Amino acid sequence: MNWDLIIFYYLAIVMIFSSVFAIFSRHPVYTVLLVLVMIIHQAFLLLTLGAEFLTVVQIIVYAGAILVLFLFVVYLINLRKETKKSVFIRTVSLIGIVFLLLGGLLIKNLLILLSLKPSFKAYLPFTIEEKSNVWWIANYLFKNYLLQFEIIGVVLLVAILGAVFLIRKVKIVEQK
Amino acid sequence: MKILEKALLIEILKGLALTLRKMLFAKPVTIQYYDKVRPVPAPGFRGRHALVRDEKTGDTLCIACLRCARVCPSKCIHIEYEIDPQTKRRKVVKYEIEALRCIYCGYCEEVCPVNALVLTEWYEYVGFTRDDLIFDKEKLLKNWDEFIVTQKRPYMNPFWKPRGIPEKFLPAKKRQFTGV
Amino acid sequence: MGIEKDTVEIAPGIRQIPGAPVVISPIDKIINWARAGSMWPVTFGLACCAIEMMATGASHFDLDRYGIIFRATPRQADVLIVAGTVTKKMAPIVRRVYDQMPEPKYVIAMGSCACSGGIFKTYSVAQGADEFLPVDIYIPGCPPRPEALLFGLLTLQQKIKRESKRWGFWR
Amino acid sequence: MGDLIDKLIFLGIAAGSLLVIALLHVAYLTYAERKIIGRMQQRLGPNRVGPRGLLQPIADMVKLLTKEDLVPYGVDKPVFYIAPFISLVCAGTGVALIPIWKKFVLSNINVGILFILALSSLSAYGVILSGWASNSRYALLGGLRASAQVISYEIAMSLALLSVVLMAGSLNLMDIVKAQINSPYKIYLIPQIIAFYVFIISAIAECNRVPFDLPEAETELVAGYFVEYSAMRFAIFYLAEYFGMVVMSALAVTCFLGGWIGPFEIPYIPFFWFLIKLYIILFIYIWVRATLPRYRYDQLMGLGWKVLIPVAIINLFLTAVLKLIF
Amino acid sequence: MATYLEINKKQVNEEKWEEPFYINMGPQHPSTHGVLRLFLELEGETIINCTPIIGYLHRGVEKLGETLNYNQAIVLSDRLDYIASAANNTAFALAFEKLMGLEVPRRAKLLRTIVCEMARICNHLLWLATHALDIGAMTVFLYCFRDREWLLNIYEKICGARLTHSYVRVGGVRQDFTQEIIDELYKFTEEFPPRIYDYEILIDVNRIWLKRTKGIAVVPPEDAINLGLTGPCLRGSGIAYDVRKFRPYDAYGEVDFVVPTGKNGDTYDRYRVRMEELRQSNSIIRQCLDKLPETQGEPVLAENAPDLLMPEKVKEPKPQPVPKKGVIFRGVEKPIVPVGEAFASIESPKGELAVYVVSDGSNKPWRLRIRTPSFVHISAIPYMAKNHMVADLIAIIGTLDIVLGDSDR
Amino acid sequence: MEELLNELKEKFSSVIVEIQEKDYPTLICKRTGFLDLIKYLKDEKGFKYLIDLCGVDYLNYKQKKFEERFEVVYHLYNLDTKILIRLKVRIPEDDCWHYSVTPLFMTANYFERECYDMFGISFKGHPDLRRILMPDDWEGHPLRKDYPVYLEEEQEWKTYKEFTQKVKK
Amino acid sequence: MPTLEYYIILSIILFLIGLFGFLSRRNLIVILISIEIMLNGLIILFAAISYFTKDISGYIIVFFIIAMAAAEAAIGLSLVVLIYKRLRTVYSDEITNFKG
Amino acid sequence: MGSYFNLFFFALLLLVLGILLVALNLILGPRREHSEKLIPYECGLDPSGDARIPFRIRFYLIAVIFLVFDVEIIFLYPWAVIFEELSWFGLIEISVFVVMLLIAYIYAWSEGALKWE
Repeated sequence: MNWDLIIFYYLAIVMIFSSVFAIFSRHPVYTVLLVLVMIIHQAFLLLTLGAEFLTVVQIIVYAGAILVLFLFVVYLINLRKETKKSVFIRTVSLIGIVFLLLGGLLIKNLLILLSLKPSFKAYLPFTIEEKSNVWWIANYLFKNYLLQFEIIGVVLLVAILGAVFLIRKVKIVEQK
Repeated sequence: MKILEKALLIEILKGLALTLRKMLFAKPVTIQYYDKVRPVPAPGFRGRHALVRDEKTGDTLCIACLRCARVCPSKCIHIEYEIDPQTKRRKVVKYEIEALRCIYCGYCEEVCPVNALVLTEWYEYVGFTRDDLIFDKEKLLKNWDEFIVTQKRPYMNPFWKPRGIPEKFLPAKKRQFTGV
Repeated sequence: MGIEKDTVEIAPGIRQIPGAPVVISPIDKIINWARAGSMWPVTFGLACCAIEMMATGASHFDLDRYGIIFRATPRQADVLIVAGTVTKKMAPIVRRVYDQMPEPKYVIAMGSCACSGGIFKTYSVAQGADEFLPVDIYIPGCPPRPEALLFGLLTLQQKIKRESKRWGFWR
Repeated sequence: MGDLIDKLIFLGIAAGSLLVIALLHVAYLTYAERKIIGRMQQRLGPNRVGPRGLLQPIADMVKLLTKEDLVPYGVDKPVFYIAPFISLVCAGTGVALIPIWKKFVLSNINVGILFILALSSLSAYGVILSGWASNSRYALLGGLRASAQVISYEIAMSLALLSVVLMAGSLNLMDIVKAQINSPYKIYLIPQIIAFYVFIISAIAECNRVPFDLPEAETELVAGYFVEYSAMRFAIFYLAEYFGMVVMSALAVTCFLGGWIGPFEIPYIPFFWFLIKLYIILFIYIWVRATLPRYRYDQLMGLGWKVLIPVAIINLFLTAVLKLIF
Repeated sequence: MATYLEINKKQVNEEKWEEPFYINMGPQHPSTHGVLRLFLELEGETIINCTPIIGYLHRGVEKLGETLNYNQAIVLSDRLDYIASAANNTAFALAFEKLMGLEVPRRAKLLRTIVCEMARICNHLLWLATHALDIGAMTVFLYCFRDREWLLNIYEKICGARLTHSYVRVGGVRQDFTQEIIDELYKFTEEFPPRIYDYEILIDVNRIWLKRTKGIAVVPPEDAINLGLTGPCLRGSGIAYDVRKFRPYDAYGEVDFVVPTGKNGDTYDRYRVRMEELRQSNSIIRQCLDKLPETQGEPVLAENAPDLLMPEKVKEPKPQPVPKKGVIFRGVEKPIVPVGEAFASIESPKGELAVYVVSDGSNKPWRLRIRTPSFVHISAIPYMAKNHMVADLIAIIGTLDIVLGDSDR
Repeated sequence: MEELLNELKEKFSSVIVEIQEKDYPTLICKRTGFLDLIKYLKDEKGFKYLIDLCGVDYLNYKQKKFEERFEVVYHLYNLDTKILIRLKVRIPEDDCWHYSVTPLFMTANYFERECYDMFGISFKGHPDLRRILMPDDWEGHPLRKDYPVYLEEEQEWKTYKEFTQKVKK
Repeated sequence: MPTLEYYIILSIILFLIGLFGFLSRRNLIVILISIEIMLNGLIILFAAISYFTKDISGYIIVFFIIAMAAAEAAIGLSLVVLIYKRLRTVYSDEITNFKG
Repeated sequence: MGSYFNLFFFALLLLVLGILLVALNLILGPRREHSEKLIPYECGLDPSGDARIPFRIRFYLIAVIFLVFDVEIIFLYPWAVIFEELSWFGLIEISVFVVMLLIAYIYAWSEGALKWE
């Protein structure tokens, strides 16, 4: 048992349990908080994968912005504990079956994937130690993935335009 | 120019300079009360009550005329007296001031014809219960003893003989009074 | 005459002895020193005395010297200075503020009106804050000088320093 | 294994001493604040608890330790409990990332500057959760205001730091300090004066200090998001606030004032210049607090969004262009 | 386009998306200057409706005044507007003097004017202090108190108390000034104007202060009159109504001063008016002090002023120039207070303070009515606070300069 | 001044009962038609500023006998001509109401509420006539002459009594 | 040392949890959160593959995923707020009439 | 990795410190609870209804704009790091990106999203 594995197990178990509880939690605030726990653990998982820049991005964007937004919405519409249960229980049985089928399918695929044991080849010299992780990401982002980068810019533009458009307060023209 | 002034925060910097100047060069005005300095209020400050102890008799000067009890707006002075059968003079039996009800207006010392009652300049007194601050005659005389030792010169309360009020308004004893 | 503060036993195991000399354990000494050194009153002015209370906090008398700073919420305060006339309409609110302070808490009645109703022996004025609050220190005066308030606070410090076992792991 | 334990012990000592030093700074920052503001207002400040009032922070701490801990009705208990800790950890962890000396930084990571930003964005949770959990309207409004304020000013702050990163070409705080040697007076303050201006304003806003202390504006919202907190939980919020001040000031020192590097070496006191610079920035915080009135909430948001962000973006491009030209 | 807008308008009206919510400010609240309670209906942070709830400091002064004699009733006036007690004392005394037909000696008038203006400075300093503290400038608060302390010390020398003076009496004042007090006042009047400049450095031009005060709670002149605003609040709206000029009392007829007015009627203008009044008061004190030597040696209490104990009736000698032998000199019992009513108003620092007293001939007022500026000003809060934000409400309470003791009586 | 009073006397002869010259000119008016008078004064004569509005209780008043127990006193001021006049309206005890002037003067709002609170005179046309200084469930009107200055134990306000008893427990 | 398989299984589990939440819950906000969980599963997958293949592209895809997630959350939550504004509910089964 | 471990160790230390302090407080602090004491604070009055009120949509709008800005700024950081290598090309590249951001910003401004009434 080495430390890496212990850390991995710890992170994985916390992630799984927090996300499961998040899904089943009846209180939206707790859902968001549990997802926060999950996302921070996932950020650390990314750290074990050598992606320190992504860790920080994950925390800043996911934890610091997206989930804050979720929290704001929950507060905004003042959601409470769900009291209505009947629909939930009825659908669980129905969805469970679908879910099991899907999961089985995926796991089967995974087993196939594993049985193939493809040989992963590194086609680029990539070590974290020589240059920082950020440097590498930046290098590729701005050289090889330039178009995609600009597209992301457009997507974000559209996102902000859309959000503002949807939410803006309807201006009542009372002068006339 | 105005934009530049705004961008450079001139007026805010002025304010900051003022506070810095005060910090570096102005002396603190704080009175380090209790352990360093215990300021003496101006003469005539209306503080703790006391009954003047007559040096000759060792008793109060009060003649139980009840003027103070009548003038008191908050009705905090209670006096009981009996008439001495020999001299036909009133004698104070019970003199009680409820200090917690007193509003320190100083009317009582002003109307007192014999300058027996005084609101001293003593302010350091508190009570743990209400009863601590109901002064009877003995306490009031003790207050006077405590107070008078702090005075270096003969004591004269400005309210015994208010300045500027025509003398003829005052009773005879007051007119002749010069202090204790 | 109102609620008396000098009860011997406030709650099981928690005793407060105001006047009598008692043996004070070292830990009590430390805690009492700390409590006396940082009494935080609630910002709660009722009438005239509130002005003098503010004056006491200002540069000339500087309550901060004794570690006294005003807190706006009763949750973080230790001392309630009842500064001014308490009317019958106001009394439940004063009491509520007192109730919402965490233990240990102290009450100072400042000024004649808060102590006994003062001149206002009328239909609408509560005759003293001790009708509904356990008052520790009465400061007479109408209003008291800032020095008198400081003296009262220092007396309260002395009182706190004589306490014992007003804390506990027994809950 | 023994090696590991040795390392752990060493780490424990290092981290522990850093924590103690930081805590002392935080505790005496409150004292210094009271003292300095006192002098600015022509009074003395604490001087009766201990010699010259030096034991004041300790007395406050011990008193808060022995106060009753209240959990009012209607609060959301789990959230109410964890919110102070979130605040404390998010505000305080930044201390470990600051290079105090060329040979002493507890955690020298490649994305240090971003990590501090990440922590400060997480600290919004402490505020917003405590505000919501407290079941008090003042707390809710205070929490919302605080979180909106924190996230707004974070953008201006990251943009200001971005131009520093642009100058230094690294996200590592150590490298940023070293890169400053080539600048005039070995600090970035002169080329990046606009960024510094933006950064200081946003740092004051991030720490919810005057003139941006809207969330806890006493005159409107009683005590803001910690209205209902008492005793130690309140003290933890208080600690977090001052920790935040220390971290932000340390970041300003690192990014703009050249960290530990000074005009000349001082033997045996390696942290001397760092601490001096830190104290100067902290003094500015206190100084501003003593002088300025408070903004109104909409004006505050307007300042953040409509003034600081455009200024920071312009400064960023100015820096980039100038750097390419020279 | 039109249809689109109409549809949206309808939806917004139907949905009431941002529901109003209710919040209490006070009585225990750091910024309500005492025990004012404001019940706010908010939409977001904008105030839709604001209901002041007062009476938390109602002490029954008017009722109590009916049980005390005229001289004792002056004590009550100290506790109304406890920041400027001297002005209140004067208002009471003026009304009672009018009722009794007393003529006050000139020296007493000058002294009264001096203490009234001192009270004005005290009051405005306290107002500035709390107003600034509410807006967040804590240093101004302490500087103001620093200077106020000086005045309070002078008061203490004058009459032996810091806040509740009971200095003005029916028919004059209680005590004459000593030379020491006059010297100190001279010193004060010299040193005070530069100190006003200090406060102005800190706040007057500060952009935050300007943003917080300009355009907040604008009251047009007509509305200001209709609302009954008086004092600096009315003058801020541009109406130069000042009782000191319109119905001069005491020595105000013989001193020179300007009544400052504002233009826009917003919080900033009211602030400027008060700052200007500080300077004017300073100069009034100066002028009165200069006039004091003229009246050196005069009594400060009217000849026929009633005694403190105030008997119901006084003996008045019959005009009998040569008493005949055997006839004992007999006086006529004459009530000390005639039956009737009197109304006197003064310009207290907060506004117009009017006292209306009805007498039944005894030594106690039958009805003592006190019209206080704070009471009226509180009634103006709902008007002024509408459509402002909560933070502005703080500025509005500050600018109105409310004292709850004054308002609730 | 004289002209004004004469004009008023002519114009409102049915409303004005008597004009007295005291420290200020005093018009004693009837209740009916009072609103017209005050409206005229405000709109036509420039008495825009209502300084004061208060009630007086004349129960057991020794000097004069009044039929009506209460009196409402108005002090009006003209800011241009600097004239102050006093209006008085007598109000009987068993028919204890008066017209509200709140629509004319915003400042009258609180004055009338106070008058209602203290004397029990209700004002017709007032938008929100509630108690203002005393709590809502207070009994009696304190400034009436038959109301005691100090409430003894048995007359104590019920809520306060319950409160103190609860606290003492 | 955990190998690639560990990460892949973890990512699939997370994805399935997200999927389950997406299908079973009726609260729109929780549905959106489920999508985030699914995206997180993907992030792990890409990061792990990138790490084990020593190929930077996976990281960059993760970067893009995060950006997309942000855009998605912004739009999605705005829609939720809009729906709540119009229909006063956030429960999917109660949303029957989308015409407002 | 070691640096990160140090960081987490420090964070853990802080957390332990916090928990320790609160635990100590729970041990040392007296407790006398009664119902009046635990009523939520509202200036000394009975709380008027539920405190968790729906609030302004502005807060949400600010959060949305912040989210998008945050993501874009995160994209700018890698650019700043390799700015020297990219030189003018990178500047142009990022200018296009930032211009899009500015369009959004200007749109939001003109729509009044940054206004607080």
